[in-house]
Amino acid sequence: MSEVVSNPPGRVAEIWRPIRKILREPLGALGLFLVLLVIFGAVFADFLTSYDPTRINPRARFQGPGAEHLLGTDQLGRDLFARVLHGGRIALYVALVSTAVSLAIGIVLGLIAGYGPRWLDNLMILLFDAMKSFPTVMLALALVTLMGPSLTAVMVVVILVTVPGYARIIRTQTIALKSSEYVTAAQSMGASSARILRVHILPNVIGPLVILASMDIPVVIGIEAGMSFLGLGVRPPTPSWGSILNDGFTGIRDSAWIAIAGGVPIIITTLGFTFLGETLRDVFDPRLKGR
Amino acid sequence: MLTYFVKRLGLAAVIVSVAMFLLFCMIYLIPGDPASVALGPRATEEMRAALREKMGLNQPVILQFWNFYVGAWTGDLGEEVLSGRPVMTVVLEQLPFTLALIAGGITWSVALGIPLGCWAAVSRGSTADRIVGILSVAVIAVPSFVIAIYALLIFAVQLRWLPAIGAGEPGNLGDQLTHLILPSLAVGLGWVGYIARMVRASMLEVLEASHIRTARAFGLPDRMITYRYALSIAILPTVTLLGVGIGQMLSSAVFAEIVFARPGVGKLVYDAILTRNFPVVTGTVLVTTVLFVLLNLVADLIIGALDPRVRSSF
Amino acid sequence: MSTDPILKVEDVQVSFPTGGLGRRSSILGVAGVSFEVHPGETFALVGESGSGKTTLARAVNGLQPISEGAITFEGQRIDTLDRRSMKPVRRRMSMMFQDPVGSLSPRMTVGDLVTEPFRIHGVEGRNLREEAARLLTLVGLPVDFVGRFPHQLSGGQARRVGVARAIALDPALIIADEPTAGLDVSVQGEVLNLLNDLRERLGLAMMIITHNLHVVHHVADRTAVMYLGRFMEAGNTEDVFGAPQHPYSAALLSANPEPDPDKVHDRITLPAEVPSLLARPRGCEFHTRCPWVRDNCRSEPPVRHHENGRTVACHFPLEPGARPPVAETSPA
Amino acid sequence: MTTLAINNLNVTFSTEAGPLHALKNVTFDIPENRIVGIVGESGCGKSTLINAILGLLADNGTVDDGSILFEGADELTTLSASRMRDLRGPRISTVFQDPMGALNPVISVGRQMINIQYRSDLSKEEKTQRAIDMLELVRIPDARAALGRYPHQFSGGMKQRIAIAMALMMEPALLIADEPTTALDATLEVTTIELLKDLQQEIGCSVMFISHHLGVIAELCDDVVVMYAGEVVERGTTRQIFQNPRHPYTARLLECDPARQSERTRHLPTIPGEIPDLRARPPGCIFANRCHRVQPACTAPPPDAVIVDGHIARCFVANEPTEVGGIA
Repeated sequence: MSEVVSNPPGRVAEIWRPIRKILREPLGALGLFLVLLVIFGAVFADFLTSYDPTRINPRARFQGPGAEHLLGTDQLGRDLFARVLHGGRIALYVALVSTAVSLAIGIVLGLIAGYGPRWLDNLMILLFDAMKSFPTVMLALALVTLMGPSLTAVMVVVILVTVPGYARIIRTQTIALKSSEYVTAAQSMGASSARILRVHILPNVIGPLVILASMDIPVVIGIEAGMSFLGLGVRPPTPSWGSILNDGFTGIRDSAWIAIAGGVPIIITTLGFTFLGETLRDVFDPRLKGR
Repeated sequence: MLTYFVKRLGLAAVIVSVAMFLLFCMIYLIPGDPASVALGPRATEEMRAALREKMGLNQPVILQFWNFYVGAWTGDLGEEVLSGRPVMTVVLEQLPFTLALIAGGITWSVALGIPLGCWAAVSRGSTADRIVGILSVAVIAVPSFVIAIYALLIFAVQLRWLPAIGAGEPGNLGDQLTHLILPSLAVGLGWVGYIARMVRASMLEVLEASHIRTARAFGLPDRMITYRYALSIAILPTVTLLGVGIGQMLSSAVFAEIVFARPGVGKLVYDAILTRNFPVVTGTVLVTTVLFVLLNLVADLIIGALDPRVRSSF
Repeated sequence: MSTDPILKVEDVQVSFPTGGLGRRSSILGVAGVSFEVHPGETFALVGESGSGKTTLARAVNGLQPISEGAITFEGQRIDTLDRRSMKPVRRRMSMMFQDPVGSLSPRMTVGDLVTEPFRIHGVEGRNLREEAARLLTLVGLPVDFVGRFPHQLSGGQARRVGVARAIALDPALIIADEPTAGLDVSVQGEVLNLLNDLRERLGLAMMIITHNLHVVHHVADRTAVMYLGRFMEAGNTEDVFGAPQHPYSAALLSANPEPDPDKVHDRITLPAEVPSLLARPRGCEFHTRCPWVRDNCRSEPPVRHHENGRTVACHFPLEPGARPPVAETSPA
Repeated sequence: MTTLAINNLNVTFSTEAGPLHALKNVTFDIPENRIVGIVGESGCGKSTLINAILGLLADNGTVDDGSILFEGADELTTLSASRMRDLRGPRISTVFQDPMGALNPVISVGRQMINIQYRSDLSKEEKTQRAIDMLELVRIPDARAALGRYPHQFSGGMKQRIAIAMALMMEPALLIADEPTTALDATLEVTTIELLKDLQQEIGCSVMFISHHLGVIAELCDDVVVMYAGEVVERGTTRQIFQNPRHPYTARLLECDPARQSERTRHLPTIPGEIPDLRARPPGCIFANRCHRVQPACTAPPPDAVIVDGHIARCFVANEPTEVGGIA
């Protein structure tokens, strides 16, 4: 929040220092590597394999992993390696977009609840608590039944499920800061509410939340994969890790490789993001430990 | 303590009411009409109109909500679309199976999580601490249904140690418990990690507190300090966390029931979706929500019983 | 007292709501207080924790609404102003808060912190960089501190930044809440000297809130002693310190350990603890702890005696050097 | 006999930015049945000193050199953990600064007081009676009922008195009191000090009383140790220190206390400058950069100059006449 008077020194160094700190932790380095691997696979999916993830090949059904099909094929003869790479796109897309939207909504609602009048705060807290009292998957199932299975439905579910949590964290911290001496000092100088929120509160509450949200990315990936596993996420031909896992689950006694092809990427991605998120938190905000 | 209980109960009732209102709003606002959903694309316009009439969808919104609200509180969640059985009866038939599953999950998470967390906190910085830390993070990260499928694949399909499907023979407790092991592990494993981490973190925080320093300065034995002075405080956030965890375990239970083909509310709701049995879906959501709120209330009451500060602040 | 007061506080009360649903009631944090502050003067509010001194300061600064009474600043009634019309008043009256580091926004640089008043009040035509340098020089900090963050400052340095910010817009009155709290003895003097220099050079009036009687003795022209939200005694600092007339001021002054091993402590010990505001004693607030208590102290609130600019709220004001009656009856 | 003899104690913490020399060549005694005050401002090493005595130094702190001899028998710097634990409580007990946090919030006061007596062979009733006696001694009203209550049900002053009762219950040889009155109001502070003094005489223990409040030290203590930046710069009897300070830091510190200025003054004395970074201690006198009497010789380590027997100042000019009081 340097406004006019001073300029932060050395922009490049500012970017490199945190990365070096993460790499110094073995778990952080592993997490970063796994995350980059998944991103790389998703971005360059078309260059890494020549197979079309949705093309059905009846002559190549149920082939185990091998030279021709790196991870084998499924019950329709589709190449699993291609499906896994393209499934990564869906997972990352859902995770990043819905987390970003949730964060934005959560921050705004949290600031309003925390800094606004008491009755509004009470009302919003009641709504957040009620929202959080639905078991996630139950709510998701009910909504998808109504909206029909789609990627949008999954994202709506994710946003509905995560916003109350973010808003509550921002609210709690805003309330704590509202009575802090430096906010009182700003009020005493005549600062407007907008200025207090923008200059004195937001910069001090946003950091921890972004770290917590980054740790929620694996949860979101899990929700998407879970919904797709139940056949309530992406529509059939589109590859998703969850639907691959479902294909594998159906034939788990005979063709376990399909279940492995669907599940291992989920494990790699969730572990990668979690290790990275944990390290980020330890490095930048050790106070959050244990949340 | 009684006023505390009454206040918490009142708050729980308000939260359930608001949750009902939210659920109703979602049903009402989201494009898609429960009658069309129930009947599927091939239904004629007359059939839809008839069902709408029967489900009361032609009444004013406020009245619809009021009927829904009063019905829910009196245990009337409507009827199944096809069989006409009361939804409440259907849900209550399945609920014990899910409750058993969650109880199993809680048992796993508490029985493993609390000792692991304590051990890690007491031996902070050691290899054991680091391993517990990494394992906790790992089991938290991996979604429960992936754990369920791989547990099935490894222990039931490959090693054939444990049964793969069903809830066991009715009346045979041993068989039912064997059938419970894998699904409840799938539900509870992530929570072993959560609990272990929470216990470790709050133990470390409490061990830093000045009253622990005072206890050390009085030369009290380490065991007394760790288990009576520190754990009795460090356990409090864990109880709250477990209350929240029950909601997530309810979610995981849906997957566990489908993967292990067990009866239960998760399986019920999944089947209801496939057969477009919408009243069962909303009914199950409501019942599980009430259950979750009630179990959270229990967690709060336990906290009240354990912490004199909470008790006297009400 | 020939000049017009810059600040006039008349019978101010501050009440806080208590109790939950059903049994709504309120307690008085400040229970009817009047005083004046004149230009160029330092006025001190002294009291122990829970005496309401900080609440009173916040009420004067418009951070805490008052339930009764009137606050007039530079001839203008300010307790009735809304936030928007209060804003120009805030240029003329600035407040410093207790925690030297905690009252500075943690992610702002010293430069941004000291020039924040200019940005809040949209002061045009000033080069903020130059202003920051000017203010830092004025409070005796090196100009290259502009790039530092609050957590990189010592308590004394942070306090100087707070002072710089308080004088940025040339106010007429500075309210300082515990200006020496959290500072080492060797640094306390620096801050007090700085405030005093600025008061003389800029012709400010100052209101200091503190529990430290020694500090008050040296810096304040007039002093008010607060207990349970009321003034027990107010007057010229030297009069109050020289011959306290209220039993509470006398006890408070005698309770002040002095760094002299040979000093004979002729102490007035107060029985019991400060009563809760929820159960404000009837009659004189101080009667539950007063060594001189008599019957009508328990039932009738005392009248305020005014004499030579001195106010005492006591039925039986003390003569100079008075000793508690218990001491007289006990065997010597 | 000497209750506690600290000789040439050195403690270092390893930090990210290099080793931090928190205590340097600390030497002083706590004689039997005396109250010794430790005075110093923030960063002077008071807390490190307490932790070193109690064997509670943080993991990154080590005693490099020196000894802490307790009752002429136990060398605390090398004592086994179990022997140390046996000493803490019955022989050396402590009252900490924060009355709010010193007691366990979820265990009743009575339970905590009985737990402390876990080594004793007394019956449960006798232990309870002992707890009640102690609470009455520190003037807690209705002591028996107080045993069943929890810390949050007491006021700050009462909590601190309960902490004192707990500390003295086992009749220790040494009581360490770490700023026990700092968080209390002035009227409570003096009653607590008077209580502490009475109890010390009754029980007959030695007290190490840490405070930054010169007035409290002057009133309560027999001897005074002045610390600055991890060093003992001056020690002696309370009269010697307050009436004839020989180290420039002591002299300036006393001047700075507004209570010492009986004449009303608008301009208070101060000590300009900051405490040096303890990770890069100057080779010479630690106070040289703020000292008004600094000399070229001060770049070398100053000696512990003896003024009279028992009055010692770590300074080159300690035995020269000063402008304040002294020989002139």
